[in-house]
Amino acid sequence: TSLTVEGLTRWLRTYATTIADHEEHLTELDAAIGDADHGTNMARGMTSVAALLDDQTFETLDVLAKKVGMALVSAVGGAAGPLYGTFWLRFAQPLAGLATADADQLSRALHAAVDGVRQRGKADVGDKTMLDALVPAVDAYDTAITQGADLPVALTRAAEAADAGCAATVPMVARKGRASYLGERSAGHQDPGATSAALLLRAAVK
Amino acid sequence: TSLTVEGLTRWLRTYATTIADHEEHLTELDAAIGDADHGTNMARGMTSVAALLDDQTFETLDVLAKKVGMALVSAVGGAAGPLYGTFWLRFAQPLAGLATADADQLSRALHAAVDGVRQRGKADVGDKTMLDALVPAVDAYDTAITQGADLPVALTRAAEAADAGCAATVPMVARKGRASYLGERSAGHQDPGATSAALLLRAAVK
Amino acid sequence: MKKLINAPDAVVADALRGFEAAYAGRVKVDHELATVYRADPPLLGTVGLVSGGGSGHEPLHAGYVGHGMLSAACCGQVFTSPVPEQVLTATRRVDTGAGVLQLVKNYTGDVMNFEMAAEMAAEEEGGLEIATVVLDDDVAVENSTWTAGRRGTGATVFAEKLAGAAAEEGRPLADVAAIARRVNENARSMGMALAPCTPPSAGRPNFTLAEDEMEMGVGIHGEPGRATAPLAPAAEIAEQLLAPILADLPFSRGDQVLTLVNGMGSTPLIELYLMYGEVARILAAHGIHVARPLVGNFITSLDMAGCSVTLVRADDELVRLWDAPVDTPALRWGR
Amino acid sequence: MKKLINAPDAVVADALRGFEAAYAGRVKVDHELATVYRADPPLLGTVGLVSGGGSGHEPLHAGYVGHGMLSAACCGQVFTSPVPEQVLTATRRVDTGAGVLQLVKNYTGDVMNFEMAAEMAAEEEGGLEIATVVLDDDVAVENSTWTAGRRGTGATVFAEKLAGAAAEEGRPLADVAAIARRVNENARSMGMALAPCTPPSAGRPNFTLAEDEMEMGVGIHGEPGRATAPLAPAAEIAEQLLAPILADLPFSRGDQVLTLVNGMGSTPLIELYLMYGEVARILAAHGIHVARPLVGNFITSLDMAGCSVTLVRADDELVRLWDAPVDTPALRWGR
Ligand SMILES: Nc1ncnc2c1ncn2[C@@H]1O[C@H](COP(=O)(O)OP(=O)(O)O)[C@@H](O)[C@H]1O
Ligand SMILES: Nc1ncnc2c1ncn2[C@@H]1O[C@H](COP(=O)(O)OP(=O)(O)O)[C@@H](O)[C@H]1O
Ligand SMILES: [Mg+2]
Ligand SMILES: [Mg+2]
Ligand SMILES: [Mg+2]
Ligand SMILES: [Mg+2]
Repeated sequence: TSLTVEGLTRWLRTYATTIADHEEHLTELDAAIGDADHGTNMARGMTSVAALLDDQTFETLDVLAKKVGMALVSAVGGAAGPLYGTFWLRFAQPLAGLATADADQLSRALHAAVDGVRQRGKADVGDKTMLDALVPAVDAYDTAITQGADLPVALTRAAEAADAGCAATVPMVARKGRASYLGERSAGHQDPGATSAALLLRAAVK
Repeated sequence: TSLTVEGLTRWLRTYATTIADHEEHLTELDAAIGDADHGTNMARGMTSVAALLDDQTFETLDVLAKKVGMALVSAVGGAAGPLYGTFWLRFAQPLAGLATADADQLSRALHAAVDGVRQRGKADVGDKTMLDALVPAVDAYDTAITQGADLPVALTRAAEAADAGCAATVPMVARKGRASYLGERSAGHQDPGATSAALLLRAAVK
Repeated sequence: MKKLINAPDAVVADALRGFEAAYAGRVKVDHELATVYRADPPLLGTVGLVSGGGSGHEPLHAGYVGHGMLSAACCGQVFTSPVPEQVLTATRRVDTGAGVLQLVKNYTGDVMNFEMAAEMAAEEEGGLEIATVVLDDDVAVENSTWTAGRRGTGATVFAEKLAGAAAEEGRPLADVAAIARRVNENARSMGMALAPCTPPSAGRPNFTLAEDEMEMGVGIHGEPGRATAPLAPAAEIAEQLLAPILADLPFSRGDQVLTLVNGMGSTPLIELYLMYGEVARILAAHGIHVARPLVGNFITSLDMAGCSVTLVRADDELVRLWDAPVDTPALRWGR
Repeated sequence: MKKLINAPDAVVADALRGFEAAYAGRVKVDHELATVYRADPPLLGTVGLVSGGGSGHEPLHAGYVGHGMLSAACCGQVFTSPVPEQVLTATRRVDTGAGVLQLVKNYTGDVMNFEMAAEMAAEEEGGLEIATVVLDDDVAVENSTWTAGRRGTGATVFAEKLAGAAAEEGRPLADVAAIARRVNENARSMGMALAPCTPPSAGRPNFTLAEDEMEMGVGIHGEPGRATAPLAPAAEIAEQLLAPILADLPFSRGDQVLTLVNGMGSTPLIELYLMYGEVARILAAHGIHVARPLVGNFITSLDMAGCSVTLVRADDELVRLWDAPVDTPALRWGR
């Protein structure tokens, strides 16, 4: 089992649908501790990605991922644009020229992607950001692979860990992003970016 | 029975108290078909008149009435200021040099006052203004005097007529003042200026 | 009621203190008579321009005191016209021998108080020369000799600017008054509200609107308008505001206009930009040429949300007077 | 939600169309990239000034494009920073060989998008020279290297004006950037809200406040502030805004400052005048001299009600740059 161009396309299409379904919810989460645009931002971005998938066909994973990253960078803006854009731009790098990726190759891509987010945003686990979903997800993926799980199972573990990481943002006091302006008042709310990140992993196993 | 300087002073003090009590009510009436300031305007004016009565003593009716008119002109503003100001300035004219006024002299003063309001505002009965209270009041006063009533009784008739005239403004469509901007929508509301005018007559018999 | 104020009856006095501090060196404030004057002494032989009215319409009128516009602005209480004493004193002070033009918005209170001031001035020995122009541009109100007539709204800003420019040029009183009259005759306005305002002394809004309603044909005193209408997109609102304006003068293909899209006080600028886009589109479709646009909060109604549109059919002279230098707190260019 | 708009997702595009029409001849709009440019071609050898950010803060930034201020403003969606492509294109277009200063408000999204644009520009052959100054003047947010740091608010207006004046003088990039940096280092701001704003895409306010409450320490994105406090008189609110500002820099007796009392979007001007009076009183009591006051809506948060105060400690050079001619839709003097 491996990730094909078709598989990645399906993942992205599923995510676009998921985001459309959750647009209001994400905006509501952002209203509580941010500026009420995360849903709109992500919807605008994934609409642009879906248009890309409709318009073009791709031979390799890296070309597809790079285009997705570029589409997000140019369509989203805000914090989510550069972060999710960087995610896919970096995801592409270890997959240069590949039409399919096995579990290890996908691990490298995910690591590159998440490291990219970390560098771009200068944040880390515990800051109440999307990294609180992404980092545990990649760790859980790696653990599952090391334990011999196949790709779908590893991705399922990743999605579960992302969900848990997302839930763990609730009590956190934000140190990065807009929510940090609220100080202690940011506690008690789930981070919108962690939520959209958890949905991204969920979309991979749908 | 006649109107003395002391009697006019008492009338004005009573009216000042009445206006203070009705400030909110007058503003509410003005909110419905005007700009929500008639109560404040009248209260500001009568506070200034009350201060005048505290500060000075007066020998004759005309000097007192003239000062009252001037105080209202300089303190009230809006439509009510020039109108009530003119009322007292003109009220003074037939009473020149008099320390007391008998029923006929008071009739002349009231006529002069109401004619002054009519001229200043270029309005007449039926336009949904204070004239709808003032004009019937003066007419009722005259009728009572002609029928041999004494001054207190004539003033009571005037106050009753003013109340009726004020109530009659409710169905009217305003042709003058701010309420006229509402056209047909001004119907169904009692005119604030007719209300303060009816209170003025009521204060005379309290 | 939520406002940045200390007490309802101190609003005007407190605001004038802040206004004086904010524009020190450019205006002077007579606090006793709540009147704002230009800081520079009036130029001998130029016509003085006095306006005024109730407060709550900021920047009108105090924000238009300065070079090329008003000589003095008499501030009344919120939504209450100033008293004759204010107007009389201001008129005397700005007269340099060339006479004084009084610009009055057509509200019964304003008209009567300015009238009394003019009567008092006329009674004085060697009485100064006064001309009065009453502005009544609001097409939401039907005009007739039987009523108080139309309200003065957006035309006021143009009359103050253009008459001010003419006065600054040293033109005689009759000319300056004629300019103001020409502005008024060629100006038409219409306003609407998304939400009412709250006068400080009343403490609550004068009327209520449902979430899906707007008020058409409102004035600038928080009064209800001519009709409550269903809330509509901006493009549609622009049509509803322009239709009665265009029909009334009437404005015709080939006309050149000064155009104001004015915020009522609590309308964000982004919405006014957007509304101007819709207005410009409709005017272009009618072949009407906007010579000079003005977009922003210029004659407001406290915290009312909504906008008004004013068109002034302008010949080249009026456009030239519009372009003349002006240096006031609220309008400033050319110096 | 009641707004003068056509559709929530068309607000920015529609407003830019209106903006272009309202300021035709003075600005040009690239509608595809939602970017506003000066209409006059950049003067060879002068530093270009590019700013931008989410929309909803009008007149910031587009209203500050023009002589003596910005060369270009990149408009994002409401409350959403622009994307790198917008910034990159604007940066390229305004460069005359003297380099480009990017002025960025300190929000994670703005910083990252401008950063990516600068990286892309650097990768180009014969890459142009770019300097970036990030503005972070909001004392409501505690500063630390562990957090996103302070928000950029009122200082932005001053940085754009003063760096713009320096650029107009033909000074080199390093100098122009140094001016902006000096402004930021000497600027402190604090904001408060009486009522929240409603982002068009959300359709409802981000937080709620009771009739007797206000929100202290708010930013300009409709986010809740640092604390909800009991509603207070203006004099008291001014104290609450100034205390943390004065203590932070700190400002001291004898300091000369530029002062902004800024409306959040739906605050009537009369309240801002009044607030300025309170601010001036407190500063006078502290022996701080207001060299230049600015009162009005200059950096807003859609239809939020409330105000913010910004102080910039200014040496004579900064005051001189403030006085330099400026000709933009929102700030204009000296020409
Ligand atoms: N420095 C950062 N590193 C990682 N993620 C971040 C950072 N700053 C913000 N985020 C994420 O971005 C989300 C907000 O995205 P969005 O609302 O689209 O942008 P903005 O905050 O500019 O309005 C936050 O919920 C958070 O998860
Ligand atoms: N032309 C007029 N003639 C007589 N009374 C008038 C006229 N216009 C207005 N009024 C009276 O004045 C009242 C309003 O007074 P007030 O609210 O104090 O002034 P304003 O209308 O200027 O706000 C109206 O209710 C009406 O009775
Ligand atoms: Mg957001
Ligand atoms: Mg009234
Ligand atoms: Mg009034
Ligand atoms: Mg945002």
